[in-house]
Amino acid sequence: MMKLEMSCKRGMAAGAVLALSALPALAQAAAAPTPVPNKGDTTWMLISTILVLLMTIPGLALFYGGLVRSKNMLSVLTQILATVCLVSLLWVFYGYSLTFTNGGGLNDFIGGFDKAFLKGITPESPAATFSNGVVIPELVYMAFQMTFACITPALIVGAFAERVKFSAVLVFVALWVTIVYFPIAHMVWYWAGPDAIATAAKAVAAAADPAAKKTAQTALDAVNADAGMLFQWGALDFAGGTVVHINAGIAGLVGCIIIGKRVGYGRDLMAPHSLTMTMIGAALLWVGWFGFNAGSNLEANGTAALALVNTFVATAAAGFSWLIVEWAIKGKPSLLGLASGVVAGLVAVTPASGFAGPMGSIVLGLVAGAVCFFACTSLKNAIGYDDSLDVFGVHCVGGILGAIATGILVNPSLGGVGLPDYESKPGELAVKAYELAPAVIVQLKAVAFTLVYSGVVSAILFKVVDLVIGLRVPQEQEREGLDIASHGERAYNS
Amino acid sequence: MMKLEMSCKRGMAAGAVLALSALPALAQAAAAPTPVPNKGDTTWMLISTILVLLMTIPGLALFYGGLVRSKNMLSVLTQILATVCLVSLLWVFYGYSLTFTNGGGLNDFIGGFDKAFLKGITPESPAATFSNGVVIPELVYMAFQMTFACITPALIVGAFAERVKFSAVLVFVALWVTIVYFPIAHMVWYWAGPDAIATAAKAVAAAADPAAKKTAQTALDAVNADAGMLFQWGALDFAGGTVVHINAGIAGLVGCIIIGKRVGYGRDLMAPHSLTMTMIGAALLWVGWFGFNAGSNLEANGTAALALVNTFVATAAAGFSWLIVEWAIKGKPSLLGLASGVVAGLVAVTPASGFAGPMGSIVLGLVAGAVCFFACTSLKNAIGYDDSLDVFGVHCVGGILGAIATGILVNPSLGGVGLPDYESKPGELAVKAYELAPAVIVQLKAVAFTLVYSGVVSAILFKVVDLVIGLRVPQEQEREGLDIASHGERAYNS
Amino acid sequence: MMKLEMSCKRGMAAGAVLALSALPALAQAAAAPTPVPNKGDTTWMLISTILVLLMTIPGLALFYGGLVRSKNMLSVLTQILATVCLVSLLWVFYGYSLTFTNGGGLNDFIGGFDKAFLKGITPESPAATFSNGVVIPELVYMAFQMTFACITPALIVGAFAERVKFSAVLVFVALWVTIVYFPIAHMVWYWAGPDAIATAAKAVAAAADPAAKKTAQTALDAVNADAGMLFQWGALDFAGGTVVHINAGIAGLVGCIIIGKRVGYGRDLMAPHSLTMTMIGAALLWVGWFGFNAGSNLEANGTAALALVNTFVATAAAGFSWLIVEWAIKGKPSLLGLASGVVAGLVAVTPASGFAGPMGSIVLGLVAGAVCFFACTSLKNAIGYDDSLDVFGVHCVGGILGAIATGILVNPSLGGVGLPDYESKPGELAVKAYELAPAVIVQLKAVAFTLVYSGVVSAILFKVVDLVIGLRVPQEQEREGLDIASHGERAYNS
Amino acid sequence: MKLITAIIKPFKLEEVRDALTSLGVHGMTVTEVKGYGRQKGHTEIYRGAEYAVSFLPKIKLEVAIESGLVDKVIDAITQSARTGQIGDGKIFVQPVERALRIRTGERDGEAL
Amino acid sequence: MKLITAIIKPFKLEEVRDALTSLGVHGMTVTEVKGYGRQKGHTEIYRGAEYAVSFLPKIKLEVAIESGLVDKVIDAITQSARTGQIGDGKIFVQPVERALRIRTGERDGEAL
Amino acid sequence: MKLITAIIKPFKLEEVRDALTSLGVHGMTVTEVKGYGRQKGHTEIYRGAEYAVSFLPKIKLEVAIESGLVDKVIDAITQSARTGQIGDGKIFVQPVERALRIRTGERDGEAL
Ligand SMILES: Nc1ncnc2c1ncn2[C@@H]1O[C@H](COP(=O)(O)OP(=O)(O)O)[C@@H](O)[C@H]1O
Ligand SMILES: Nc1ncnc2c1ncn2[C@@H]1O[C@H](COP(=O)(O)OP(=O)(O)O)[C@@H](O)[C@H]1O
Ligand SMILES: Nc1ncnc2c1ncn2[C@@H]1O[C@H](COP(=O)(O)OP(=O)(O)O)[C@@H](O)[C@H]1O
Repeated sequence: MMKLEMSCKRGMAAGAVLALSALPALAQAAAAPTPVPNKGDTTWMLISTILVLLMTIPGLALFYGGLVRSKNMLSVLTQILATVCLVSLLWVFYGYSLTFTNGGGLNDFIGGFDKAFLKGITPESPAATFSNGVVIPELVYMAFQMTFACITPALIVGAFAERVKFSAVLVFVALWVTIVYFPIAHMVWYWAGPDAIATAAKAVAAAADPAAKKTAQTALDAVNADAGMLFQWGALDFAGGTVVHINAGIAGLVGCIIIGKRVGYGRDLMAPHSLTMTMIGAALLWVGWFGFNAGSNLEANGTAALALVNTFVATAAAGFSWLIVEWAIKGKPSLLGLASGVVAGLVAVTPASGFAGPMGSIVLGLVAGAVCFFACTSLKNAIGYDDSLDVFGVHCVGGILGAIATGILVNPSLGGVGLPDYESKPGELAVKAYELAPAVIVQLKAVAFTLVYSGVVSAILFKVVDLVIGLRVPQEQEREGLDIASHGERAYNS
Repeated sequence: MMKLEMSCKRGMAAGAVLALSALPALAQAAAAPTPVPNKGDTTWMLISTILVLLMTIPGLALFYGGLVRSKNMLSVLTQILATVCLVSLLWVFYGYSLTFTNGGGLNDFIGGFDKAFLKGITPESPAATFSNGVVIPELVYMAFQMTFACITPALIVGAFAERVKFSAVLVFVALWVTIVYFPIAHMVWYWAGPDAIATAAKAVAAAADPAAKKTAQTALDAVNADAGMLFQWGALDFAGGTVVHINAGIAGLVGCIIIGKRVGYGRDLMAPHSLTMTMIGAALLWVGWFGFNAGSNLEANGTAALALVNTFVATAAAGFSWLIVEWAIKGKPSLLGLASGVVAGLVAVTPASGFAGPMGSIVLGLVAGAVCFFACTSLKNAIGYDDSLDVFGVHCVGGILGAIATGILVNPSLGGVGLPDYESKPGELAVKAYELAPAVIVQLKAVAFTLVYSGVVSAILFKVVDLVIGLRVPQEQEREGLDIASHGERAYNS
Repeated sequence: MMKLEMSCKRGMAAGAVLALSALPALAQAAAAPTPVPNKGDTTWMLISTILVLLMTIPGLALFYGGLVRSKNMLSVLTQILATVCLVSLLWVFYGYSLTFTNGGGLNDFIGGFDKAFLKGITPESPAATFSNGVVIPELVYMAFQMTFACITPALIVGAFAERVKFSAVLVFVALWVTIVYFPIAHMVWYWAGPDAIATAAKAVAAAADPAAKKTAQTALDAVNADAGMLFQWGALDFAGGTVVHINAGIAGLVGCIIIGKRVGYGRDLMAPHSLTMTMIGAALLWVGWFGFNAGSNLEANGTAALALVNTFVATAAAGFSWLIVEWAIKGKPSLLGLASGVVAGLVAVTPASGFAGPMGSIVLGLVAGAVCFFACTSLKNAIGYDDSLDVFGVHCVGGILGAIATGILVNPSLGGVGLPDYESKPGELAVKAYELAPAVIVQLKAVAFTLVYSGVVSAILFKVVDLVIGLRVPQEQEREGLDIASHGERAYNS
Repeated sequence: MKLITAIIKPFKLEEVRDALTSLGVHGMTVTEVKGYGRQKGHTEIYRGAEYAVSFLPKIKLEVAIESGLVDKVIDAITQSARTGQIGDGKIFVQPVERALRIRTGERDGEAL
Repeated sequence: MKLITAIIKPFKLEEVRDALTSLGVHGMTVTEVKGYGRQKGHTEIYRGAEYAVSFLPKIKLEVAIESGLVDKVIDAITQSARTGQIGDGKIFVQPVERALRIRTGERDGEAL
Repeated sequence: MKLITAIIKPFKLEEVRDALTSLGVHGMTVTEVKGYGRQKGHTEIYRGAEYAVSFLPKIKLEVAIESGLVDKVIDAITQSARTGQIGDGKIFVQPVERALRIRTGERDGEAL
C-alpha cells in the first residue's frame, strides 16, 4: 500500500552500457524518450567509485602490509599501488572494451575492441542500470568497473607475499587481467540492459500477426543473447563474489603452490609486523566495501540501502563469529581473528548483498566467520600450502560460500528480494517464481566454471612467467627482505 | 526574495519513521500523495552512514589506540571493533524497534517490538525527515541510526582502557545499549514526523463545527504525544549531544571510578604510544563527523550545508583555542592538545550544528576548547579519577556545554535558524518566536535527566558485571599488557 | 543523437556566487525563474568538501609526516592541522568575502568585505555553477572553497620542514593567505556566473534599436568585467593548478632558500621515518583529490565523471612513469618513487581535469612522472636548495606542466571538451573554436604572473617574519627534534 | 672500578634507579633487551600459526662504579628489582680498567 | 665465570639458541644492534638522496657461563651461526667476577 | 685485547666512526640506549600529565681492539664525540680474553 519506490531487481551483476548501437536492427524500435541520468544516482556512483579505490589503497594495502614482516612492508604496498596504476591504464586502453562490448562470434566469452581507448565515450554517453528507464553517465560506470578490475589482481598478491619478484608481479598482473579477469567479467556482467529487453519484449507483445511475432521474438532472443555466457545461465552475483573473490582466491592458491613456501616457513616467527595497520586496513575495507556492494546497484534507491545494510550486518556477524569460535578453540579472542572475520563476512555477502534480506545476511555472516576460520587454520595446516595472507582461505572459500548462499537467500520467503523478470511484464520490474534446486545449481555451475577456468589459466600464466623472468627472488634477498633487495628502501627509520 | 529552497527546521534530533500505521485513526486522513525519496537525499544518507562508520573504525579506534601504551593497543582496537559488530546486530534484532516504534503505555520511555528483526521493512519503506513531504528509504534511516548506536558505547571504553577485561566489555556494552542507549535515544529522537503533524493540524483547521474541531484536536494531541519524553519537552539536540556524548561521557566517568586507577597511575610514564595514530584518528573523526552532524539533517539541502559549515568552523575554533590556552599555560603547544581541542569542538557543536549560525558556532568552539582543556587537566587532577582517555572531560563536559549553548545559539538574532513550528502553518516549516529562558531551561532539564539516568543505571550495570564476571584483569596481566594477556598477540613485531 | 545531458563547459576555475546584487542595474533583467539546487548536486558538493578535508588531514599530513625523521613527525602534523584550523577561521571571517565578492575599483585583483563574517548568507542563498540555470547552496560552495584555502598553505610547509619555528608558521600562513592566496584565487576564480552572462547576452540580442543595443552591450561588458583579472584573460584552470599548486610550490621554494638548509643536510641520513605513512598519505591524497578535481565541476554530471576519470588515469600514468624512469636510472623501483609519481600526476592533471580527454590526461601523466622525477633529483641536486619534501619539484613543476598542457589538451581534436562560450548562444553552453597559440600563450601568462606575484610577495613575507619572530629554531633544538623542542612530546613511545 | 650489569623486569626500572640514586650513583645506561631463561613466555596466535614466544622483554642496566660500592649497589638492585617471581633477572660484575668522561677528559673515579 | 658475547646474523638466532640449549645453557640475553665491518651494506634511494647504509642489523647475544664451558660454547655458537659469508660476526670472551640471581639471591655458579 | 665501550650523543656517530676508521679500526657494534646522568632531560606534556623525561637517547659503541691501540682509540673517540656540553658521555675500557671470527674461525688479533 505504501509503495513509494520501485526497487531494482536484477539477474546478474553490475550493469550494462546501453548497447543499442551494437544491435542496429533494434535501434528504430527504441523510440522511447531517452532517459537522462539522475544527479543523485550520478553522485552515488561517483562516490562508490571513490570508495572502491579507498578500499584498495590504502585499505587492502594496509590490511595485507600489516600482516607481513616489516622487512617486506614496502614490497606489498608497492605491488598493490603499482597494480592499481597498471590495471587502470590497461582498463581504459582495452579492458573496458573487452569486457563491456559485444564480442561478435566470441561474445559468449569476451567482448571486442569497439570502445578501445574509450573511443566514442563522451560525458553525455549513458550506461544502463538494472531499472528500466534509469541510466548513469557511461564514464562513471566505466570508472566504477575500473576499480573492480584494479582490486581483483591486487587481492592475489597476498598469497605469495614476502618472496615474489616485483617484475614478475607486474607481468603476471597484466597477463592475468587480460586473459582471466576481462573474460570472466564479460561472461558474468555483460548484458544488453533492461530497456533493450523491455523494448524487444513489448514489440513481441504488440506484434499483430504470427509473422511479426516471430520476427519480434527473434529480435528479443537476440537481445537476450547479447550477454556473457554465465549471465545467460542466470547465475546471480550482485557485486562480484565470482568475478572478484573466487577468481582471485583460486589464482592465489595456485600461485602460492607454484612459487613455494617462504624460507623459514613453519620454523621462524612470522608474526604480523603491525596489527594496527591490519586493523586500519580492515576498517577501510569495510568502509569502502559499501561502494563495492551498494554501488553495484548502480542507483541510489531502497535496494542500495538494502545492500548497505546487508554489507553491514553480515560483516558484523562474521567478525563476531570468527572471534567467538577462535575464543572457544584457541582460548583467546584475537584482533586478527576479529578483523579476518570482518573481511570474510564482506567477501561472503558480496554476491548476496542486493538479493538477500538482512536476517539471511546475518546467518550467512555467522557461517562465513566460522568456515573461513577453519579454512585459514585447520585446512591450511592440514594441506600445508603457504598462502601468506590467506587469500584462498578468506576470498575463495568465503566467495564460494556466498555464491551458493545467494541462490538460497534470494528466496522471498527467506526475506530475499526474489529473482528479477525483465520480460514477462516489460518495464515493471516483476519478480519470477523461486525454486530452490535450479537456483542453487546454477550458482554451483558458475562457481565450478570460475574455479576451473581461473585455476587452470592462472597456473599456466604463473609457469610462463616463472620460465621467462622467474617468480621468486633469490633466497638471500628473501632473507634480507624485499624492501631493501627489490626497492632499495626500508619502511621504517628513526 | 531569492528564496530558492525551504530550509528544514526541526524540534529535536534525527528523524522519525512514518509512523502512521501506529495511529490507524489517522490513516485515512493521510490522503496526500505518498512522497517518493529523492535520490540526492538517499545518496546523502548512504554516505552519511558510511562516514559515521569511518569515524568509529578506524577513526575513534585510532584516536583512542594511539593514546594507550603499545602493550594495550590491540585491546582498545578489539574492544571498539567488537562493539561495532555486537551492537549492530543487537540494533537490527531489537534496538531499532525499541528506539523507533511506539511503545504503547511505555512510549514516553521506550518503544516496542513491532519492528524487531526489521519485520516489515522493505526497500520501499519510507522514513520521515524534518521537512514536510520529504522521505528517505527507511532502511538507510535505520542504518544511519545504527551507526550512532555503535559509536556511543565505543566512546565509553576509553575511560577504563588498559585494565578492563574483554568479556566484561562485551557484556556491559550489550546491557548498556539495551537499558540506557535505546531508551534515551527513544526519549529524545522518536516522534511522528512532520507530515503526521501537518495532516492532523490541517484537519483541526478544516474542522467545521466545534465537535469536529474537538475530535481533530484530540487526534492532533495524539500525534504530538506519539513521541519520546524529552522530545515532548521540546529539548533541542541536532545530532546527539545528549544521546551520544553526555550519555557516554557520564557512563565513562562512573565506569573508571568503579573499576579503579591503572597500576602505576601517577608514577609510571603512560605516554601515548603513537600520537601519529591519535592524529589520524582525530582527522578521521572530523571527516566522519560531517556524516554524523550534517547527515542528521536527513536531507541534502542548505541546512545540511549549514551543519557542515558549523561542524567545520566550531571544530577549527576549538582546536585553536585548546592549542593557545595550553601554549599560554604549559609553555608549549602540543599536537595532542590541538587534536583534543578538535574533538572537543566536534562534540560541543554536535547538538547545535543544524541550529546555530557559523559565527555562533565559532564562539561555542572557542569556549569548548578552553573549558575541556581545564576539564582534562586541572579538574581531572583535582578530583583524581583515572579516566584513561578523557571520555568525561571531552565528551561529557563538551556535550553539556554544547547542549546549553544550543538553547542560546538557535536564536535567530544570534545567527541561529530558530525553533521549528510544525503546527501553526502546517507544511510550511515556520519558525516559532524565541525566548531565552525557556529555551535554556529545557536544555538544562534534558542534560540533568541524561546525567542522572545514565549515571545511575550505568553504575548499577558496572557493579553487576563486576560481581558476575569481574571488570578488571589481574594485576600481573595489566603489567604484561592486555594485548598478550587477553588477546594472545602483540601490536608490533619486527 | 543520444544526447542525454548537457555537459558543463567553463572558462576558468571553480564557480561564482550569484553576484547579481553587486550589479543592481541588471537585477530587473533577471526575471527568469530562480533556480533551485538539485539535491544530487548538493550531495556531491557536500562530499567533495569532505573529500578535500580528508586529503589534507590526514592525507597530506601523513604524506609529509612519513617523509621526515621521527623526531620531527609531530611538528609536521601540528603545522598542517593548525593551518587548517587557522585558515578556515580566516576564510569565514574575511577570506571568502575577499575572494568571492566584487572588489569595486580593485576588483581586478581582490574582492571586498560585503560578505565578511558570512554576512547575509543563509541556507537558502544560491551560488552559480558553470551551467546555466544550475545552482548549489552558497554555504556548500563557500565550504568547498574553504578547503582549498586550507590545503594550499599546508602544502608550503613541506619545503622547510624539520627546522621551522612553529609560531613563524602560524604568522606566515595568516599573512600569506591574506596577501597571496585570496587575491590570486579572486583573480582566477571570481566571475559573475553563466546566468548573468546569458541574461545580459540575451538582452543584447533582444535589443530593438541601436541605442538599446548599446546600453545592453555596456551591461554585458560590465558583467564580463565583473571577474578577476586572470579570469578575464581567459586562462584555464579547472581545479587549481595555478591557484593552489604553482602558488604554493613557488612559495615553498622561496621559503626553503631563505630559511636555509637543515643541519647535517647532505651528510646525515635523513631517510623517511615511515614510508608506510607516506603511502597512506599518497593514497588518501588520491582518494580526496577526486573531490578536489571532480568537485570543482560543482555539479554531478558527465563532466564530473570525466574529471574523475582523468584524475584516475593521469595519476596512474604518472605513478607508473616515475617508477619506470627511476627503475631505469637508479636500478630499483621504489615505493617512494611510485607514490611521488602519483602525487605529481594528481598535481599535473588538476588544471586539466575537466578540460582534457582521458587519453590526453594519460599522456600528461606520463610526462609529469618523468619531469617531476628529474626535478626532485637532478635539478634539486644541481641547484642545491634543501626543499625538504620537494614542494617545488612536485607541486610547482607539476603545476606548470599541467597548466601549459591544459591549453593544449582542451582541444576537441585531441579528445578535450573545448573552450566554453557563454555568450554566443546564451544558455546553451556552446563551444568556441580552438586555436593552439592563443590558448597556450594565455596559460603561460597566467603561470608567469603567479610565479612572479607569489614568489616576490612570499619572499617579502618570509623576510618580515624572520625579522620579527625568526623563521628558524636554534640549532640545538633542530638536533633534538622539533617534537620535543617545540611541542613537548614525542610521536612514538613504547 | 667495576661495571655492574643487571637484567631486570621492565616495570622495575624506576624503582631501581631511585634506589641507586639514593646511594649516590647518578649515572647509568639502559638498554631494551630480550631475555631467555627459566621464565616461560606466552603463546601468540596468528591465523594458522601458534608461536611460543620464548624471548621476553627485559631491561639491561649498566652502571660503572668504584669498586668499593659493589656490595651496596648489588644490594640496592636486588632489593628494588625483586618481585620474588621467576624472571626477576641477574646481576653480573665485571672489571673496568679505565673510565673517561668525554666532555672534560676526567678519568677513572672522577669520570663516573 | 665468563661472559660470552656473540655478534651474529639475525636470522641465525634460533639455531644458536638451540645449540646452546643442547649444551645445557638455559639463559641468555639478546640485543638488537647494528654492526659495522667488512660486510658491505646496501644502498638506499630516497628522492634526490642516495645513502650507502653501512650499519647492518645484527643480534648481540650475551651468555654468562662457568669458565669450564667456554670452549664448548664457542664451538656451539661458531657452528650454528656460520654461513661462511662475510658478516657472520664475532665472539668475545670476558671475565665475570660475580653473578647473582635477583629472585633468590643465589650467587655465581648457582645464579646462571 | 680490550673492549672499548663509549656512550655518545646520537648525532656524533658518523664522526666517531670516521675517526676510528682513519685509525684503521674497521669493525664496531652500535646499540641504541638510554642514558641517565647529569644531563637534564626535557619535560613532556600529555593532557593532565607532565613527565620529566630523565632517560635520554644515546648511542653505545663497542669496539674490540688490540691492547696497544687503546690510547689512540680513546683519543679519537674523545675528540670526535666532544661537544663540550653536558651529556657528551663516557668511555670504559674492559679486558677481553679471547676473540673469534665466526666465518673463518680466526682468533684473537686476527679476528678483529
Ligand atoms: N646465563 C645467562 N647469561 C645471560 N643472561 C641470562 C642468563 N641467564 C638468565 N639471563 C637473563 O636473565 C633473565 C631472567 O632469567 P630467568 O631464568 O628467566 O629467571 P630468574 O632470573 O628468576 O632465574 C633472562 O630473561 C635473561 O635475560
Ligand atoms: N672490532 C670490533 N669490535 C666490535 N664489533 C665488531 C668488531 N669488528 C666487527 N664487529 C662486529 O662484527 C660484525 C661482523 O663483522 P664483519 O667485518 O662485517 O664480518 P666478519 O665477521 O665476517 O669478519 C660487524 O657487523 C660488527 O657488529
Ligand atoms: N656510572 C655510569 N655508568 C654507566 N653509564 C653512565 C654512567 N654515568 C653516565 N653514564 C652514561 O653517560 C651519559 C652521559 O652522562 P652525563 O652525566 O649526562 O654527562 P657527562 O658525560 O657530560 O658527564 C649518560 O646519559 C649515561 O648513558
